Amino acid sequence: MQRILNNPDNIVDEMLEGFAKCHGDIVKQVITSEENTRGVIAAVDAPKAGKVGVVTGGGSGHKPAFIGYVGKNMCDAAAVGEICSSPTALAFLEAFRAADGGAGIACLYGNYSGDNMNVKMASKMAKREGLVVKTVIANDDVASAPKDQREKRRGVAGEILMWKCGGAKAALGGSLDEVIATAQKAIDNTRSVGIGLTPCTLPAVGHPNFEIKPGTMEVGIGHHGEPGIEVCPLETAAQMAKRMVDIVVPDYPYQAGDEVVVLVSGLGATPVMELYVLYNEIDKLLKAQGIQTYRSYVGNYFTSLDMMGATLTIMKVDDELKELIDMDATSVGFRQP
Amino acid sequence: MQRILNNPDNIVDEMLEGFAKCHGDIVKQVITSEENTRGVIAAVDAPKAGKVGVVTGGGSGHKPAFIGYVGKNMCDAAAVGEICSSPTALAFLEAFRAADGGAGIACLYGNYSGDNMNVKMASKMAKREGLVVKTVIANDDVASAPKDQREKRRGVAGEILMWKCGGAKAALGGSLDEVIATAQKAIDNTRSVGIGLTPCTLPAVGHPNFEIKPGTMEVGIGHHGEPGIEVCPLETAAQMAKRMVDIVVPDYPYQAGDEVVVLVSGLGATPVMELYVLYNEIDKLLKAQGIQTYRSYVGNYFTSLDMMGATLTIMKVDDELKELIDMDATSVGFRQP
Amino acid sequence: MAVVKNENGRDILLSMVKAVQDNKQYLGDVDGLIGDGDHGMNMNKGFTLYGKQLGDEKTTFTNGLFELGKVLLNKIGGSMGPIYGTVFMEMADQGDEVEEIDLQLFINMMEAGLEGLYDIVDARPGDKTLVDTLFPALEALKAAHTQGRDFPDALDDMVAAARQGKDSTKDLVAKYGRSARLGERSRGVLDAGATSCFIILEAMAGGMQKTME
Amino acid sequence: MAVVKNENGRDILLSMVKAVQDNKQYLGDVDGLIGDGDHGMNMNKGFTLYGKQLGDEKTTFTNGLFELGKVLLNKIGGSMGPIYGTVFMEMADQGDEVEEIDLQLFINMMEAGLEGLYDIVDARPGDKTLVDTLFPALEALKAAHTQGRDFPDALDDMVAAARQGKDSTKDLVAKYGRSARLGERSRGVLDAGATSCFIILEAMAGGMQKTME
Ligand SMILES: Nc1ncnc2c1ncn2[C@@H]1O[C@H](COP(=O)(O)OP(=O)(O)O)[C@@H](O)[C@H]1O
Ligand SMILES: Nc1ncnc2c1ncn2[C@@H]1O[C@H](COP(=O)(O)OP(=O)(O)O)[C@@H](O)[C@H]1O
Ligand SMILES: [Mg+2]
Ligand SMILES: [Mg+2]
Ligand SMILES: [Mg+2]
Ligand SMILES: [Mg+2]
Repeated sequence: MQRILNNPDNIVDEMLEGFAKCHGDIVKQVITSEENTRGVIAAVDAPKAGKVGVVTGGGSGHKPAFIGYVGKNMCDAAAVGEICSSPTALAFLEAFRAADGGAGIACLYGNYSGDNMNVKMASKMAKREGLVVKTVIANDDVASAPKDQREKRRGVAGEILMWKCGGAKAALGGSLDEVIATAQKAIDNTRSVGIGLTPCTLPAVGHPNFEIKPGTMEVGIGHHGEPGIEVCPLETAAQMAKRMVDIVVPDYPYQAGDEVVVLVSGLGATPVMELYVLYNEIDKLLKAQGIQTYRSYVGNYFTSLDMMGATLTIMKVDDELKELIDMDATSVGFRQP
Repeated sequence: MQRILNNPDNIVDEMLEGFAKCHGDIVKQVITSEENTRGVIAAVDAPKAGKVGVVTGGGSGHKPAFIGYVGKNMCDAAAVGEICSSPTALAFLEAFRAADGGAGIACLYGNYSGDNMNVKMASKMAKREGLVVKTVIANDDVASAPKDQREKRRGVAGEILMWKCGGAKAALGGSLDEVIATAQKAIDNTRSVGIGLTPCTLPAVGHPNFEIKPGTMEVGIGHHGEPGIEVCPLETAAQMAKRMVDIVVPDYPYQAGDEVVVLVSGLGATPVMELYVLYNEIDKLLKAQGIQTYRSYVGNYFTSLDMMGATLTIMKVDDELKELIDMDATSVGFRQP
Repeated sequence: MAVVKNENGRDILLSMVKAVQDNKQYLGDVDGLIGDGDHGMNMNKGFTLYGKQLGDEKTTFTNGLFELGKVLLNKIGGSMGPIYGTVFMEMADQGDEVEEIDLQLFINMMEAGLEGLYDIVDARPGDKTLVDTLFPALEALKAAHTQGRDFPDALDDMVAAARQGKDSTKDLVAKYGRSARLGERSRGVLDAGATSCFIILEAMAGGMQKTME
Repeated sequence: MAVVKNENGRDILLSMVKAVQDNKQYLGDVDGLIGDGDHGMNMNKGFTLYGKQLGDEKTTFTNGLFELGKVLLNKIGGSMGPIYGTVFMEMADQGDEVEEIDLQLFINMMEAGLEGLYDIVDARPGDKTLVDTLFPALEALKAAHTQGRDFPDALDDMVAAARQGKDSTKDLVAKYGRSARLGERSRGVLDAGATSCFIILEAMAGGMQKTME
């Protein structure tokens, strides 16, 4: 394993230390209990009195997610888990506290059983402290369950658009219910799919714990290597784009005349130039269907350590979502304009 | 080779098409001759009348370099070469034209023989057209030649700081000579070194064309896999940081009390969380020497396709460089604040 | 009728800690087959942290369970923190401050643990999770009680049922957790959580029996 | 005294194109040993583009050289575009618009090519670059002229010297280009540019000799 590490068991803590040092203009590390010495990452000016606090959290290894989306007009705080493992309930609770400006907390996170349990327990504890927490659970990954079981689907890169819209809504002074409704609309309007080209290796494990045979690709792979819908021979960028569009577009379904935001994210180790090649093909296919791209993002937005591959995320936008997606934002992973 | 491609020979053109489509708010693709159908990437509002045009260029495969540093208060245009190969003289010439606002062109590029020749020929042709071109050649890579042969050293991630400072100076209305002097000062104040952990694979070749044995690392590796100063057993992040600091700091030398900008860039496939672990160690070492970090940047700023590893770049700043480095900027690869 | 003196908790808890530590590699391997291979690491980290926290101190069994649960909940993320954290803390709540734990109280504790678990997970018997170990273990305790068996024998019955339950997961298809995504491909392998749950119950029972000797 | 009719350029240029195409793989392999392996690809791309541009048209030798140089300069980046682009365009400039090229003029052309190259690169004989092929080739032509040899024979001398020059790079240490970084490790292998330069000169000479038959 050719990696940059000290003790693999400390990688998350060391990463956080470096992250907080480097980005002190955007975030701060808030440590409020002896039991969670890692603390949480909060926006430098959080909590903001009177503003709904937007919170997220999840396992590490998805840089810039999750802490990279804390900042101005994005999330106010994020709980940090071990690599590919949900943060503790305590960490979520501390993130709620760090983000609480008295107007309630919108916890916007992804649909993984560990996160569900820990957010549930954190919410219970928060209630005892008088905090009001409501949640939106991202489930944009089309490949992870059939459409009639959408509630089982995982959250993937679509979460970024949910944070962007929810964060902007909160920044504009939206009430807790409004922020929740907007974030829910954002994720309801969003579909994603991923293609994996290589497995990833957890530092503490030292070897890939699943396999993608060279010459094949895994369509519908999850961010932790969860098996996809199909393993097939490696295809050209144009063919991959077609597969992704054919999975994502009919599921919503996005139709001619719809305006959409398109996000193509690398899974970590795929050279960014290839993401643009893929995006170029996706764009052609969407244009051919009369779907109009309102904005697009290409880059390593939601990764899986050193996995190769990419995800496609599409969100349909209406006037409200357009205003929110257009708003400026300053987080480590997402800066606009 | 598990990669996202159509025809490997077209990858640069397809990437550019996707890049230009995605980032139409920041850049445009300017095609002015039949002989260079790829054109150049220019800032969306280039050329700006009365402003010195800042131009760069280089081979592809280093995303976000070079085109990712074109934008507001950064470069005005970039010439685009094949993967790991200098752009043509014509491409540089067209970049000069695209950036020319009548106040001269500052061509800020890296010290590679192909780039040197093509810029030289482009400058000759430009002169015939009445364009005034002056150059600064980045040579921040300490490992590529001894100190008494600094003129032979390659340019690596330090180029980003040169573009940042040169671009800001031009944006502030600096004359051509002022922009050149500032960019020269920026790169003269800058030193870099890289450590490679895995080789990279050129899409058209299909297999790595050099080797880094698992369990070893190459200290001083170049951005195209140019051999470094030493191959040694793989070390911990703390040890790597020490090696890098011990190469970079004494070369300038940076001293107690100096204020510096620190840039840690991944080489492409190293998970970003590991870059923060490395940065954390570097920061400790600099602090221990009394060197003060004025600003720091961590991320995939200057890559080599799917190579694993990282580079460390340090630039000493004075009041002028501080003002310039602080200025806001909007390019695909570098956005501030 | 034999009882567990609550004040003798230390040895019971330490035998649980040791069992998890001893099986770190094994649990990781089991999880590696259809999960992500970190179950041994997760469990070991939590139980070892608790062991360190306990140090040389004495503890009642219920207090120890509560503290162990809190460590898991506060220090171990993922699914295991809330799952085992809830089970242990709910068990502790039932037996809080008592001097002696008899079979009936232990049944109540186990029942509370399972109920607490049902509160946060949707998994039920047959879904290839630790519920497949925990549920039959509780049923066996109840049956032993009805049959009037002594506490140590009831614990033997519990361990046997837990083992059977754990082994039964081999032929099941996972419905929750990471392996659920494998569908039919998850059949033929033990569930990691069911395996660790058996190991913990076996160690707990052994520890309890020892204090009753 | 034999001369090359400038109007017969097409066959000479096509034989140069073909030689590069035929050696694409070989040049790539040579470059792969101490460079980045793309020399065959780079050269093939440029020469093939020129071949396509020429199509079925006739061309004078000097015009063809100029166009070939322009294609290299405008379409091939890296080092090869400016290096061979300069050499060919400078050669063409010397012989511009003439009807016949005799040995003296050809020497002037080659000299101009080398001078142009010296203008943009610092490499000189012994630095393990294409200069090690080009320089002795020119020297051989001059010597043949002094000795009063006929043009076709002088070309034979040139090719022999170019081959020797190319082979001499094997024992040299690279000072410029990518392989320079290898230092002593670059010894023992041919230089890619020196090799392609030999292949091109050989094809050019052969083509010229054919038109003189
Ligand atoms: N939603 C769930 N409901 C019940 N049990 C679960 C659930 N998710 C996971 N488990 C249990 O957790 C075990 C895996 O634990 P572990 O490997 O530590 O966590 P992770 O799955 O997060 O890597 C599974 O074998 C299963 O018994
Ligand atoms: N600075 C230089 N001066 C002279 N010749 C050079 C120089 N750089 C490269 N060359 C020549 O170019 C050849 C390599 O060409 P090629 O592989 O096409 O380009 P690159 O080195 O950019 O990959 C070398 O073998 C050498 O002969
Ligand atoms: Mg896990
Ligand atoms: Mg090359
Ligand atoms: Mg697991
Ligand atoms: Mg080469």
